Amino acid sequence: MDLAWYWTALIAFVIINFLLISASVLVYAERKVSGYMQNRPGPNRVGPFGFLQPFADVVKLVFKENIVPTLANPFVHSLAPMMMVVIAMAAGALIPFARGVVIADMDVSILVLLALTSISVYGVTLAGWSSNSKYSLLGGLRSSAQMISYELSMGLAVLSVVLISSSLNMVTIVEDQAGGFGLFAWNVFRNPVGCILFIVTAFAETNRAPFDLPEAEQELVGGYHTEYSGMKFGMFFLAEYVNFFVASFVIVTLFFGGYLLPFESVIVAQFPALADSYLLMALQVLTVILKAGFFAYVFIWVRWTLPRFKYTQLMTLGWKYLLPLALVNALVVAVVLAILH
Amino acid sequence: MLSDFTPLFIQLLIAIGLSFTLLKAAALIGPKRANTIKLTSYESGMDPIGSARDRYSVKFYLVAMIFIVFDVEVVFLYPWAVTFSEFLDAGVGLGVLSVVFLFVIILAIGLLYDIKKGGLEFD
Amino acid sequence: MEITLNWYLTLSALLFTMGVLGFLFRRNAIMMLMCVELMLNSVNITLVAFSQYLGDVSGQILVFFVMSVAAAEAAVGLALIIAIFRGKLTVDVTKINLFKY
Amino acid sequence: MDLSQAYASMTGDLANTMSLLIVALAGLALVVFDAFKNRHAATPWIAGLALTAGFVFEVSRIGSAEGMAYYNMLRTGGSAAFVNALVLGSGVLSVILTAPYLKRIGHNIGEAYSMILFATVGMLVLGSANNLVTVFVGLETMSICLYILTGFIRSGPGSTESAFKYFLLGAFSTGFFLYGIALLYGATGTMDISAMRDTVADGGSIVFWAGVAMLLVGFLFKVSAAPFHMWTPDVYQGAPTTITGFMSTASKTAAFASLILILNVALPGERWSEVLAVFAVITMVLGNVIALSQSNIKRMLAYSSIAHAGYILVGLAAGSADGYSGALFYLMVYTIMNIGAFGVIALLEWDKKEGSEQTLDSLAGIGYKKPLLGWTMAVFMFSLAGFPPLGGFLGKWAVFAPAVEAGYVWLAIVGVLTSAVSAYYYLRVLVVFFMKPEDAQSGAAATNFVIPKSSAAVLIFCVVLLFLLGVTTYAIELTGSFF
Amino acid sequence: MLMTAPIMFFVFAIVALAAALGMLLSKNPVSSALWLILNLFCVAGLYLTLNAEFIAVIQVLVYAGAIMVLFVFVIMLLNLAELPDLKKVEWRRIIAFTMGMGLLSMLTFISANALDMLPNPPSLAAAAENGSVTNLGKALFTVYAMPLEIIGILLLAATIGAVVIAKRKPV
Repeated sequence: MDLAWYWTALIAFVIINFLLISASVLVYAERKVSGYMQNRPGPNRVGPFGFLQPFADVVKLVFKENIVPTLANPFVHSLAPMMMVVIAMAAGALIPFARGVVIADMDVSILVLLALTSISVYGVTLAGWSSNSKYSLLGGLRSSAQMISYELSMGLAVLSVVLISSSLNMVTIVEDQAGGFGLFAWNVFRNPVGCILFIVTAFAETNRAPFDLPEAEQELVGGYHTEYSGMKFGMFFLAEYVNFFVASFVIVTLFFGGYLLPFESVIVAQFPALADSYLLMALQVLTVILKAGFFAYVFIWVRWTLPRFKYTQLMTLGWKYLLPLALVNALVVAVVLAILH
Repeated sequence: MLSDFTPLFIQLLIAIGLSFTLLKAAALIGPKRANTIKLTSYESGMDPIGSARDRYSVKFYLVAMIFIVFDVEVVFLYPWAVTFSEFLDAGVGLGVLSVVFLFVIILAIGLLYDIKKGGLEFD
Repeated sequence: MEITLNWYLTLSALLFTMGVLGFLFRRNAIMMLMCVELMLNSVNITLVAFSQYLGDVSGQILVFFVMSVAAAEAAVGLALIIAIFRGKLTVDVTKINLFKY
Repeated sequence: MDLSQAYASMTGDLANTMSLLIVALAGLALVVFDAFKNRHAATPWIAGLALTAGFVFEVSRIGSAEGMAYYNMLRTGGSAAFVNALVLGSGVLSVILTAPYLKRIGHNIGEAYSMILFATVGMLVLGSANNLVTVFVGLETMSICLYILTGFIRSGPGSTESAFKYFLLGAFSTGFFLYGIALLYGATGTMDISAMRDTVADGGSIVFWAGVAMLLVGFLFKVSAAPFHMWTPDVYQGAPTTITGFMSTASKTAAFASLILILNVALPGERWSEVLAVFAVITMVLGNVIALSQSNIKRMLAYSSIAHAGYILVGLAAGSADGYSGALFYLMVYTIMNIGAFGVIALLEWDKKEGSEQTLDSLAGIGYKKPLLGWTMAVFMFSLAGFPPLGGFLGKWAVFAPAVEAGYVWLAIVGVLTSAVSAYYYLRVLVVFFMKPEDAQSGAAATNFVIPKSSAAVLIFCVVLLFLLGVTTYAIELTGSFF
Repeated sequence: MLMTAPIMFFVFAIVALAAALGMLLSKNPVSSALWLILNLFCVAGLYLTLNAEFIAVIQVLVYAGAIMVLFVFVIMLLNLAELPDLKKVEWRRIIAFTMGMGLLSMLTFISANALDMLPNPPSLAAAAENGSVTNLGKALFTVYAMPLEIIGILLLAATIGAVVIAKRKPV
């Protein structure tokens, strides 16, 4: 929407704070859910049902000492976590929360999102390089090698979505899924392989769940953030949680109808006054947050069930199976579109 | 156009501001008791051997190199994806499909070559 | 005050010359490659500026091809650097200039 | 632009540019074949057959009228077919010479042949390009394949360094070349070479001439003309010898053909003759003088190929239709001479460093030991020097005569003088081959290798062609008919 | 709106020049790589002020996001802090300097004053339309289809060459 710049600044500030709070909620949710999965209650001492636990962690981190190892490059050492957090937050500007409610609405918004993910590789590489220790450098190289391998398949999955909606603008992609009672025209039904591909690559891009080998404890002593401590270490975690929350928003926007209420056309037919009222907008914001919340739960659920990949399996899956599959899927979608036409 | 991108720049500025204040706050509040033992890089208890930045295997270079080539290919396909429906309306869908098929096959041969000739072995 | 085509051309001329000077003065192999990337980048600015002022799309198509050529050059150039300096770092480096005039 | 007619002329264009299609598809097939069957014996055969098929197709197209393909991107028929035939012919001869050579030096890798095919695709596109975008794409494909070919076979430490030096200077000249294209595009508003002349204001603006100057820098680097020739000796010495033959002939042909097209069609005025004349003189003098002082035979031939670029520039400096057709004829003769000369040297390498450290004296008395090599080398050296019965003489005449007609008599005189100088170092090779007594411990005595039949056939074929070109005037009329 | 085009142009132009200078003068290869990445971002911003937004995003995606990753990888791989320089002869630098200065004056002279030949700058809508993805897509896959296939072959050749050269054992 084209508001004056100070209104956009205000909404941007609101969105960033929303992402910060949701990150801490997710930290809490993850520890609670993983606790119940392992038949233990999870944090419940700090505040009602342990709800203030994440805020206690943040305060603890602020008071921790910020150690920069010798011979490390101090500027780059603090630049890396900042870069990771900034990129994770910036992606929040592209997601449409309701019809007409999006901070940055550009004709090429899905490409800007891919560009941001391709920049986040630097955060990891520089973190590894700047802390001047063999383990963190190797961990940094390994996780960035993993991220760039899966970025290709993500690009091709997005390509198949763009083929169907023939536009790079995320709002148009969501509107394109509005047909068939707002449910059956979702891209997940029209392009299932693309959806699975995108979800798997989203896991790999955010270094989550089965793909988090580079910072696995027993593998590489904590990978690229071995030498980080205090708030910088906290920022890596903040970036990771914001990343996978934004990733679940993008999954929802591309494949699960974004802010479209499931039977929107039927509901509007019933209550014509609802057509473009603020109530509908509020409902749409609610649906997109609920859908994204469900996928955030899937992220957490998968982390505590699936075992971790070995590095060889991880790269072989990325190059020898996902990439050819993504290529074939894009071409098959094109051929099907040509036939249907 | 440029006007569409300004909200993104504003969000970036706010995000930079926020992360900068977080870091500055932690740096100011946190204690400063550095001593040489604490500052050596962590080697699970033993003192570090050799410089950290000696050479690692060529695998990482090969992965990054193959990544660029395929990134460029995917970038070439985006304009096709956007205008594909217009090509279909104009009735020349088959023509553009043949152009794209040839382009994708050329680079699929590149991928096949990399897989067979050890560019992507991670033993 | 209006930004005319001259501004873009002057800027890209400056960046191009910086690339050329960097290439001639820096004797570090990777730095020379980066200067070449900078030169190609500055030419891209001229191409896009002309393409937009002429209202013709072929300038931007050439920018596409220049980017893929820059990617191919970076891949081959760095492969050569790795082939040289992997072999050389174990061997005495002063033999780098094998052929005199 | 209505999309419905987008691919109407595609099938017609594919038919017209069949050779490009054959070579490209053969290259792709070779990559797949080599990925599964590493270093299979059939790889050179497939490459050779594809190039021959392309050559036959292009020869059949030489007579047909000039046409355009792919939205005026490529020219077909007439002079473009002649240039393509030259490139493909040089490719065929080089593949036949490379096959036994690679086996002998033990680096028989299959990718070399697919790389030669891809380099040929780049040269075919560059040679017949009619649009600045296609010129750039063709030039870059050719250059990158040649950087890889030089850096591929690492017998000595030299070849990777020379490949890297070639790569750096090549990338640097691409920057200038591209800046020239950008300025030309801005000045004339179009990328189409044939449409450029009428959109240029009378005499063209400063931007136009600056663009042409930058373009010239890129072309002169590619054809290794004087001020930009620093890379040539090291690269020709470091690369595998038969690949050097291919590189020095086919890439020069494609680059000169594109330069001729731009000078002939795009540029309005005659102002470029003086500039080209100056470059021609520097190249001829520098190439020949330094060649005198060379001890390594490969390095000497590298400087001689720089000098020959100067002779061709003389034809371009004439600026007339005869000048351009003379240059094309000279390119044909030069291709045959150079491939032959490098072919002979490829067989005489026993220093296990692809001839990079092989001095001239180590070849003493080889003429008697291997009469076939001795006599074929004699023919090549005489033709390179420009003696009458052989093609070299007619080539030099076809290039100097238009220069005299265009009023550059002094240029022709310099040309003849430098050819006389060149005769000295060419004949010195023959003196070493025949007159010098063999010193027992040096290389000549130690050789007991047998000359592979295919290489012998190629050398004899080149010798026969040189005699034919020297005697008959059919080829000159053919190139004359293009402009 | 606050961010009008001239202000954005000057911001991007000055930061681009400063980044290029930073790249040339920095000692450590990684810091010069970072300066170059900053320069690439500013050039992408310049494309935005020219309303070619697709090219701007592609520049960030391909140049800053892929090519520079390879540069940073190689710098880290080869531990190039003390990379041995390719020796250059002293007198060459004097020639290089004069040549560079000559080139600089020529180019700036050309672009600064000779450009009255092109009419007025493009209207905002026209430029955006000319640089739009649909316009590029249609031209790229019909008129420039042949160069696209040749670029495919170029990329294939580059992959094969790079794999073979990088994997050969040091000799």
